[in-house]
Amino acid sequence: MNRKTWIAVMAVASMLALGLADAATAAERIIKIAGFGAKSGVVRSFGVNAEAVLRAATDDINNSGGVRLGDGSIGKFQVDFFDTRCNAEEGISIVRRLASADYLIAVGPTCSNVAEPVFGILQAKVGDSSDTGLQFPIFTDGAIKGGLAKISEWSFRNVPSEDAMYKALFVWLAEKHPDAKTVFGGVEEDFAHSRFTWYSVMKERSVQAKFEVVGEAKWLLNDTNFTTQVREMKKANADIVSISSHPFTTCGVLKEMARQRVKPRVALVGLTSSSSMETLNGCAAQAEGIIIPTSFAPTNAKAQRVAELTAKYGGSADLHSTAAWENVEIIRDVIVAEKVMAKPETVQQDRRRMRDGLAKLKSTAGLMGTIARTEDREAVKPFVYATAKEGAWVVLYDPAKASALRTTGETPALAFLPQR
Amino acid sequence: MDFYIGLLQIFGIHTLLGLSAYLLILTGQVSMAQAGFFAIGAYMAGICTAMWGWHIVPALALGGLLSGVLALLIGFPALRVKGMMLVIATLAFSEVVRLFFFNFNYTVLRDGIPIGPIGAEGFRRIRYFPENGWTTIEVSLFMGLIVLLVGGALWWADRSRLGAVVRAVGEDELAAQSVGINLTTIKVAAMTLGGVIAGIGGGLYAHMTTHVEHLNFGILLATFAIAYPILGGMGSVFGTLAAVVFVQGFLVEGLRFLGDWRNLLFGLLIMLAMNVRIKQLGDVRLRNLLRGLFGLRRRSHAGA
Amino acid sequence: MLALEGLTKHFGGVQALQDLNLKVSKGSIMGLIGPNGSGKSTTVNLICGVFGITRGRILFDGEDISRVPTHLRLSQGIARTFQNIRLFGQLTVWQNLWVAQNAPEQKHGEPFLRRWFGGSRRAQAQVQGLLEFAGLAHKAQEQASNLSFGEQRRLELARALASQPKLLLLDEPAAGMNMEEINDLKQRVLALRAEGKTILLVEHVMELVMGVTDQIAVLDFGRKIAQGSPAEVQQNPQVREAYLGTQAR
Amino acid sequence: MADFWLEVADITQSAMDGLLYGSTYALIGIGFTLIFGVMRKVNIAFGAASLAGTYASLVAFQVLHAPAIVVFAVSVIASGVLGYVVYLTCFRFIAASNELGSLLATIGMLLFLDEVTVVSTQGMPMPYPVLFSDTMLFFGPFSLRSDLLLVFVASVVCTGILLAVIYRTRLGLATRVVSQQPVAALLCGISVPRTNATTFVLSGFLGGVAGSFIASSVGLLSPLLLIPVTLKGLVVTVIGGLGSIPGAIVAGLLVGLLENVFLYFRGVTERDIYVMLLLFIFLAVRPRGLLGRLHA
Repeated sequence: MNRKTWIAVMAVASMLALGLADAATAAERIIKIAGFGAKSGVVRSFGVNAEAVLRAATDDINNSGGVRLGDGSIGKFQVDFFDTRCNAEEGISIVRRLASADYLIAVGPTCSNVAEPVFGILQAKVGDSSDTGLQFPIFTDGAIKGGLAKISEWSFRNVPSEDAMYKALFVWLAEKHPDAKTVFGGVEEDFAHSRFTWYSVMKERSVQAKFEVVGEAKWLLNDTNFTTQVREMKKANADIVSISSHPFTTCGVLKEMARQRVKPRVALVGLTSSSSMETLNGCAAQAEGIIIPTSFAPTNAKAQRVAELTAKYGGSADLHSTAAWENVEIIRDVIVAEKVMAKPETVQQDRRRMRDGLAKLKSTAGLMGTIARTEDREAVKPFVYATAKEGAWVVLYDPAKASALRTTGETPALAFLPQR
Repeated sequence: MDFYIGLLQIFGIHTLLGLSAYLLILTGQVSMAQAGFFAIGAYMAGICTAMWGWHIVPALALGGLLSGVLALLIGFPALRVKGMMLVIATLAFSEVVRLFFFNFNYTVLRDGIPIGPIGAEGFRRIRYFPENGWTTIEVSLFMGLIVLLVGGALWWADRSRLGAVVRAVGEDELAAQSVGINLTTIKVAAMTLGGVIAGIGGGLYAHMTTHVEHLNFGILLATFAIAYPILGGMGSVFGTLAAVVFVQGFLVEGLRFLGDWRNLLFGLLIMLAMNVRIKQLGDVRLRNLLRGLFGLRRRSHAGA
Repeated sequence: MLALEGLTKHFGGVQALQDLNLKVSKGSIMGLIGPNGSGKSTTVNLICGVFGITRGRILFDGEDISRVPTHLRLSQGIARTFQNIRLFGQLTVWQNLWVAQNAPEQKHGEPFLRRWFGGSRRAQAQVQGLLEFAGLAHKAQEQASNLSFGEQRRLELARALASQPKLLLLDEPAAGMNMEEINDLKQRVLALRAEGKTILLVEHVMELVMGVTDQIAVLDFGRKIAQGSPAEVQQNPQVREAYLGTQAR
Repeated sequence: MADFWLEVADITQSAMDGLLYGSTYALIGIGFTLIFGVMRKVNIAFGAASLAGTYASLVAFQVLHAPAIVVFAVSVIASGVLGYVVYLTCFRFIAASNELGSLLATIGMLLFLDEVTVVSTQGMPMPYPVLFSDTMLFFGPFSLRSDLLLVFVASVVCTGILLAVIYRTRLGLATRVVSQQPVAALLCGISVPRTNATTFVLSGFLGGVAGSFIASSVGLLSPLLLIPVTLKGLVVTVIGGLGSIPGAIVAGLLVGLLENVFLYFRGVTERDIYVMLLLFIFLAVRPRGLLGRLHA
């Protein structure tokens, strides 16, 4: 071993030692974050995806140096994920458990029917000492039913505003197809989210865009026979068919439409939640051409990286799951801004700081661009219109970019969510 | 700590649900109607406190009463059938109730916010407990008191002549009739009382979760209601209580550390429990234990 | 005491009982015999109201009870035992007797709460008496299903007596008993008659029937083919052919 | 007047659609009723085992790209095996008198099988081979789904085979003996457990047929199918009369028809209320079902 290599070895060794010493002295602290969502039953994929994104995001931050805490030391995220089974009582138990332990904040849940009671047991108004609700911040990534964060000042959501999305979509459709006059709606009637989205969002927004709603067909979450509904749809012969239902019945209806040769003349619009793997898995052929606004598409380098990392963690990146990535980044920023300490004795104080910090935000960075935050703790996220094309979701149009991509086949659309 | 105390609330509510089914199974009726009664109690009590501003106690009472009246009304036609037919008939009833609330809209404005059941979107802000400054411990104690009252009353009645009559009906209807027991009275009374208990449980449920929607009261809930007493053996109310703790405490919360395996084990362990005949899960053993603890001896017979 | 008038029962196409007329006078023991499937048990079940009757009337103490529900017939003073013992196996011996105290005076003689939740001194004394009658006093707290076969028979008889009936329907009480037990049963039945009970005894075991009954009616294929004193019935050629004859073959 | 006839045509079409769709209910109902007929017990896990068997056949479809007929056959065999598993786990070692025990065990099994399919597919809807690529048959103004016609034919054929097995073979004789006189059967040297197991396998085969036909007529396999399949199966069994195979077919078609008629007149939100109310009233008025026998 000559002198040069010896020096090199020494240098590397001392650097390593220094590094170790540094890590030891900086008293790295753990920031405990909890994820919760459904990992069983028909909605299992939501929880699996959310957990994958959550772990990918926190590992990514931890690997790039962690978070600087209020006293200058470095904090590393630790994520624990809890399965709610999409059950209200389990959701409540989990949040009580998190609040009694030293978790800083929770990200979740995936199911709106868990979000409702979980937000309900939080303190409604901050600082209201007569209200014995839990004082624990929850930052939702998945549950999308309209207006949930209103329930408590401790509840925040980073889910797309369906209202803004469908408003823009129907206006865009009206501009694009001036000859299109009529809309026919299909709604999964017994599910809170899909029902809300048709009656309070799609229907109203299509009327505002000067369409005439010529009829609506209704079905239930686990219906399998749609002959009668689709016949109504056929009779109405509308230019646009707008379906507000989840993948299983969406596929069932689309298949029945194919059987009865029903094809809307101008466009077929779907529910945000259907822009996922499940629809492609179930009925790629029949879903061909369906247009769905979505708040996630790997249209830029970062979004692509998130999609890849998520796949590595065993999940699929879609509009529901990728919100968790943004949530983690927002949480990191708030920790820094609010000087959160992440010490065992400051838990309650830290939670309050997190809440106040989140409440203060007027906008945040998101994977698809800047996300505006509203007074009632909701988000208005940028979005694109996606369409199903040959077994994959492709971006049809990006309203944020003035240079609109063409609607027809020649679009250089980015394929995402490749069919497994 | 809060978590464990909160878990007691879940135990309490499910115990009431299980006891309402226990009572019916004692008379030999397996009823899936408990989910329906539970739903009626939940919505009614929620309407009372959140919309009409009532105190929790009369709200629960009205919820229980309404469920009881309905149980009485469906008791007569339902009792024409037995066994599997009764299971399906009562399941049909539960579904009708669920679908009724699915179509049920009734809201009032409170602080400018519409509040009340809105069909499929459910009924939120049933926040009587937090709004009135009840802490988790107080809520748990309140629920515990109700469970103690109901469970205690059932336990006591179980050991009286009434209990023997009820069990006689459950064991052999023909023989019971032949010794002059009026089957209809006993069964309808059990159905009614079961309805009241499930209704009270439902009212507590609504106030614990703060939000109810029709999907909460489906077949799965009805199944759980009958699963507790069956799993606990039919020896006494303690069996049902033990089964609730086993399911909600062990299978649901206790096995959480197993991740995905928890869900797989859930059904599997219930099936296994039936096979290895822990027929009286805690029942005989627990009863003996409690006897030992409190120095109670086997009662020779009433009064003697 | 009991009168059956033209009692008829059809099960679908099968005529289980055809136009049966029978009178059982107060304080007597009427035997009802016949080959298997001749309609004996059907008769008992019709009197108890387990089945609805197709035609005819049942008079009890001169009142038509044909439409009275089963559990109320008991209040009228009828009680029964079953061919294949039907005790409440999960209940104790004591409880088996306790639940059967449903005669009108027992029902209305006590306040509601005491009746259902307590147990009056009188009721308890009665149960105790029955236990002694059945020779089961030492087993009062035993589960009924743990009793021996003979004990179960005795308990069932005691249970039937718990509601202080005037008419007792015994459906093959000696089935499966040995001679000793049959003799014991004979004594009990005679003792009951001495107390003034009326008894309708359905039985295969001739030693018992011939030994205790005042009158015997013979059924064959749902029809009454003979009635008379034990001696008369024994001599009746029709009976010999239909019943004893088949048995002898 | 023209409107009136259009309306009539519409109702007729709806009713026909429902009737035809009811044949899937009938198929699943036959399986439930068969087990009840022999063991006098209800196997709540029947629908779940059938669907799980059908899920197993996805392997043949997705991995081996086998033709539909092979996929269906795999489904039938897998469901038969699962039928046996359910028998072993929920009936074999639980005392015959402990009816509630078996009931609860089958519920546990249902939850377990459901969760297994969920975990293995992440709960996603899976495509299933479609028969005749969704051909419709047209009769004047009316149209019929040919695949559902096939389901109907299948349910009739299955019934035929079943009745032949029950009334023409030794196995069937044993089955009937066991269902009517288990103790006597034992004395005659018929193995009750073996006969019961055979019944479960047989009903499992039937479940496999039902599962694959249902999945194929929906075009998808999803855990969401479990509740409709189980619920409709039970309802149909009860309306048809517990243990009556022809009753299950009639009841299946009837329920399908009524569903669509109620849907047509009262909308989807009230549809099931009327179906359930009707069921409740029907049970109260005629507890033995359409074609059921009265048994003590």
